[in-house]
Amino acid sequence: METLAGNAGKGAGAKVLAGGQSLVPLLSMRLAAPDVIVDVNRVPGLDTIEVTPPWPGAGVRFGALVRHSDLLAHEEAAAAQPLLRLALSHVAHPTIRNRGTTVGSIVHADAAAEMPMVLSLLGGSVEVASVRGTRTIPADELYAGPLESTLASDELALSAFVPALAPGSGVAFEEIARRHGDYALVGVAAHITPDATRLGYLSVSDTPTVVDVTGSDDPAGAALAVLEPVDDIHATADYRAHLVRVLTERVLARAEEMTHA
Amino acid sequence: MRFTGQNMLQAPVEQVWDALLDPAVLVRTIPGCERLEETGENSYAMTVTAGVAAIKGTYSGACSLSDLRPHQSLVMKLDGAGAPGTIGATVNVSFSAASDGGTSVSYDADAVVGGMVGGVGQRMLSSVSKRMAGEFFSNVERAILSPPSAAAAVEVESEPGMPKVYVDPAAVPGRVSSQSDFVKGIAVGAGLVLAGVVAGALFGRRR
Amino acid sequence: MPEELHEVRLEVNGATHVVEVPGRRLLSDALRHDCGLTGTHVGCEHGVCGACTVLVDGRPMRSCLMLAVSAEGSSITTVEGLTEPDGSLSPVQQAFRDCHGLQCGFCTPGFLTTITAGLEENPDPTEDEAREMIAGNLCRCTGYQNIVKSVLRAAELGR
Amino acid sequence: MTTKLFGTKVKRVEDQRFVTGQGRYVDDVLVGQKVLHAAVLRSPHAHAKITDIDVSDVLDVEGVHLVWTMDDLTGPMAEPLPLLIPHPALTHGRTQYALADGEVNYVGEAIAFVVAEDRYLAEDAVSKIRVSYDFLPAVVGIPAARAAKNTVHEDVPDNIGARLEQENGDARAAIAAAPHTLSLDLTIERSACTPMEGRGVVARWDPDTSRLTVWSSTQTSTGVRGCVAAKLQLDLAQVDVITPDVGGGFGVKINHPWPEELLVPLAARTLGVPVKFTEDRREHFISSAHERGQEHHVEVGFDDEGRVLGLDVEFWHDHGAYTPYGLIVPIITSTQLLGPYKPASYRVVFESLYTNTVMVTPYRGAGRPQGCFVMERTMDAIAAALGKDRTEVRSVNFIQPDEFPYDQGLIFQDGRELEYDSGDYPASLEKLKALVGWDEFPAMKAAAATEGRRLGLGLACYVEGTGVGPYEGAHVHIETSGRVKVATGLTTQGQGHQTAFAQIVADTLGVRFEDVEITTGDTRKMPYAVGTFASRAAVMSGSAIHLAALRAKEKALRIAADALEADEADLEINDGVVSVRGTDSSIDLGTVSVLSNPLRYAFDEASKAATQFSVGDPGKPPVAPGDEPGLEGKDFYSPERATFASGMHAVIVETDPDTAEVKILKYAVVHDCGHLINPMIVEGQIHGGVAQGVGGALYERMAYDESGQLLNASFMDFLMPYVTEVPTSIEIDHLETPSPLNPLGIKGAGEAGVIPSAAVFAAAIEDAEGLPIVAMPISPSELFHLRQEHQS
Repeated sequence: METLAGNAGKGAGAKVLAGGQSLVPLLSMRLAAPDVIVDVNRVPGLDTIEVTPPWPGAGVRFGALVRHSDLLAHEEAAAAQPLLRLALSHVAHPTIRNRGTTVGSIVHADAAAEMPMVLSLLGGSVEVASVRGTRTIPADELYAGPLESTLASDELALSAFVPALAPGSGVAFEEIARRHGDYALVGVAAHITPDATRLGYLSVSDTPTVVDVTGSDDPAGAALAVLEPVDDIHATADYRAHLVRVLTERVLARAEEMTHA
Repeated sequence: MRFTGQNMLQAPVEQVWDALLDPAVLVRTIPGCERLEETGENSYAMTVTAGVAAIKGTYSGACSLSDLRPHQSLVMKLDGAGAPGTIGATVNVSFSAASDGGTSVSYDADAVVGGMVGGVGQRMLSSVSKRMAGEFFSNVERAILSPPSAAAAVEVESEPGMPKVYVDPAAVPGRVSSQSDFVKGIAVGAGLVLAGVVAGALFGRRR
Repeated sequence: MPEELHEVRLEVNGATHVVEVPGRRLLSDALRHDCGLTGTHVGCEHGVCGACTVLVDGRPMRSCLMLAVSAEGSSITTVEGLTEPDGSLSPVQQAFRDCHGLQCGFCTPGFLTTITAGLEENPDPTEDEAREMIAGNLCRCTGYQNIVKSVLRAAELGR
Repeated sequence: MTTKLFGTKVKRVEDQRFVTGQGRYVDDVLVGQKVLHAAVLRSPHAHAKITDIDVSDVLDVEGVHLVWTMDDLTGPMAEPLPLLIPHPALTHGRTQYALADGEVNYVGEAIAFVVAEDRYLAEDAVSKIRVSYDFLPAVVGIPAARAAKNTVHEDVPDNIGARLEQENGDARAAIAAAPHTLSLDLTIERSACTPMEGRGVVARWDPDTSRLTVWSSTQTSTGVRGCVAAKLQLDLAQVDVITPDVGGGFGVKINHPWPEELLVPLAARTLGVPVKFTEDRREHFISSAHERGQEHHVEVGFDDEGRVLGLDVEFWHDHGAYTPYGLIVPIITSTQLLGPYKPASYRVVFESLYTNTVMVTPYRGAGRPQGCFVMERTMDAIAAALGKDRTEVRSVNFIQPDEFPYDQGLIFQDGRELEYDSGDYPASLEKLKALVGWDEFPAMKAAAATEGRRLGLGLACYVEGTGVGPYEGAHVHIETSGRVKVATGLTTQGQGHQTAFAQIVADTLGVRFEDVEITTGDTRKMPYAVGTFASRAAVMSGSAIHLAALRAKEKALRIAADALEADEADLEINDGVVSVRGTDSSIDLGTVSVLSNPLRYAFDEASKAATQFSVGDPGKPPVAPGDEPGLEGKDFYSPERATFASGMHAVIVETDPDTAEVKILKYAVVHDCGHLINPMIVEGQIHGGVAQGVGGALYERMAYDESGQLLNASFMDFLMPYVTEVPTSIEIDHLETPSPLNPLGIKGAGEAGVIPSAAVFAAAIEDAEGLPIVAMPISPSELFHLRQEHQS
């Protein structure tokens, strides 16, 4: 206790370890050098999945220690918000999903990751705690930049919440990666409700990006107007833009189908 | 790695120019800059803590401004080395007065990132660099528009004849732990209250 | 200053190993160098190759992406622990031998642990499910052809 | 002989230890004992002068035992590492130092060496070493090397390490006179072996016996032994090198000595404590060897049937910053490029160029994938130009079965004539066409097209010189227990030598397979050996083991004939028992072994039979002149020249019209490596080669930026295929054209699977897309842009 309290002042010198599937490799590569690591894996009460109110209901809340694989396998969660399962099945490989946590991924704020984009597209939120108490950060205020969330340096994410799929709505997810399980070159999700059509994108901007294309006759074009695909060693910006068009069409068609289901 | 960008500063070009040549301003505006030591005219040795999220490192290096064409353009040469890797950059900066009395600053950087971060951090590098450049110029703007008093850069008293040293009190105090003592301690299964006082983003996705 | 050491109790293959390790010690290193269980191999240290996969409370996880101190209280199974109590080969181990599912053997422990858990979950996989089961492990020697056969053969032996 | 094992799918004996976690790899050696761990400071810059190295911060780090820079090395250790394979054409060969001597020439070059209590502390110390550099411009990529605006080594003009030309006939005149001509420019990018286990070395100095024991994950323990002895100024007899289980090699581990292979033994001797170095993954990417990077220009002249009248190939080989392995790779490209064909005339010239990148040494296939790509792309281009079926054009250029031995009129990598020993290429092609459904494909393609799907079929043929010399040896010892201990010097990286070689011994000697125990790569048991490379293990050691077993058998029969008072000609050995044909008179080999060693002192019941009052003719010396005690056989196999295996691959791919992704629908292989010792193992080698080839054709590359930084130095960004990226099945058919050059009629099989990949995928994608593919590997992003260029 004393040591930890003493570490409070260290600010960026300390890191929280939950799943560790991103932090530990950074340590091994010596890219991260925190003075202190706080392993919260045995903190009680962070490993629950609640579908509230009783399913079929308003949404899914999952704790900071819920592993991707637990959420992926959760039938009620999948029924309440199908996009969770559609996206989670694309997160790395099963072995990584067994350890990695979904909340951890969400606040890791990697614009190439599936779950931050899903939270943004669905308009979810994250509940965080600090010595000052707890607060709720809506998804559209959560991402500040590449790998940067708006959590204060002394805040810990407790859980994340995503709304359930409303009646007459549909969702779909598609991504293209070089190898099965790799970071996507481009990923797109669609969320169609009776009164709005929104698209979420990953790997084509610095932060998870959501575009409202309600009534647009060129949804992909509208999206590309705000997206910033870049060249890297795996794909050019032009190819990524092309994939944005291809995948946007695909997810819109499938989400549309679901609305009729 | 090349990256270019443009920033609008709400200040006349003369002021922006002067700010960039003032070490007391530079030390406060270069993101993560903790210490700046004048090693010659418009050339400095500096200590910078840079990076995103956990991928942060303290780099010691040098910065020099050359090819000065007052109020028009200059070349900023940067190089540094730290635990995560090495960075060397040549940044061509050009200034032009904007219609609204502000200044448009555009830069064209050619950066070489070496070491581990160069080999495995590729996916984030360009967006991070862009972001830091943006941060730098908005800092410059802030420095010009609101000449800070409290957080003013301190020119450390130095012996006559010794190089001038500037420090940014606002910067993280003390040097960031060197690799050798990283993860001095580890707390297992900390309670929530304890966890609450712990800094930093959570990590939880994958590699 | 010397590194602070932590006493950690690791339950590995049913035996308890009490090790004194620094906080940054990876589980993979603790298993290999502190517990002497060198069957777990390290192929990349960034969680991509899967050679270091062990079972943590029955689930396959990358031991190179876990700190030893985080494994306190968990029950760990390594490749050494897959062999039957009488020393005979488990169905998965036997299947790899039968089907020539390995060559240099370096990635093999990670495949064996992953498949062992995979068949617990799905004892009768289709060929596609067999592929999905091993899709997170790299092998440079076999081209995976005989590893897929081994998964199906192991399922057969398990019945 | 009872049941013949040669040619059967015997399960591997080594698997028992591998599947139970009992394999012993180099990083497992001495675990549980006091060992110190080494880490290396590597250059973060591609090209720079080192102006200062400050290690003062390291000295006080707790747990650090030693830190060395070049200044700490003396004598032979302070000289450049050996240039292993000199060649007259290599006029400007350069090798690096164990630790950089004032200049670094690639990102990853070793600068300082630290030994500490554990690897974590050693890396801590490395991070505290401060190096000052004066930057020099980096030369990256073949175009930059050729332009020579900057040079890698100031004393190597134009970055040219070597220039070699070979010609058979007057190719340029033949092309000038040919009715049809074509010219092509073809490129293959850099890649690397990336075995799952990196390099590693452990050393222990025994002050009591003044002996050094070195464990290395090398492909040549005798090579490492020679280098360590020379550099540490020890007698060979003081150095033992043991190659334990190795987690894959694929070529990169044949180069030696790596700096750590010298520094670790030196540190162990200096400190008097065992020292271990285990390369991590990033280190493997930036400090172990790469290969493949070449650019080629082809001029070809041919007649109306597509017969090649003249072939003129010029190519540029990127050998990286140093040339420790000489010109082996480009020489192989320049000669093996010809494959199964017999152009009327051929000229080839290459330049081997320096760049500020990781050095190049052979990677499975060793220059053949590039050569095959060039020749097969040329064949496809000829077929396209004449509007002929691609198989017809190949057929008219094949060397015919009755033309062997066939002399290509060139000098091969081993300094000997490029003379093919045997083969049947027309038969292989017929098998391949049947296997892949060549004649049915056009209908299949048309049907798919009606659904908007794009299918393409490609094929590629290769010939591979395997089993190059100079020699390998074997020692066979029949114990008094009847068990047979066999040692051969080359090493094993997963090829199943303990199984395949035991099959040979069991058959040759007439013993039970379970009674044979094979040891490889241990200089204590077989100090004369070359190494495992060029698909040579089965041919070289397999033959040597066969010959050594024959000698042991000869002696066993002689002694048994004596003991059984029978004529040697009437004896046969089955399951380890020598018996007189058609009688029940017999003696087991264990007893024969006892009798082979006249004793004064008995040490157990069995040995009593060999003591002086039990055996021997009092009138003769107990050991006859020219004879030796003990039931052993030793022999060496040293062939006149290499034997030439061959094969042909075909693949059907589907390219996605929207995303430009490439899907593999069918992969077919026809393979001819002479007689098969163990078909299960050979097919495993083919599977692995094909998968590695898929990686090389569609996923893997070394992404260097213009400043010489390797941008994908991890398995995150170097895209080694998972099971999801390889063909779901690989159809294999064998042809067995025995080699006349060795007693078993075998040819090598280790590299074959990877050789035609770039060629066969380029051909299939070209067929699907209808646009020329001249550079590999190819990604969906690149195919997308090719489509756009082709449209405009």
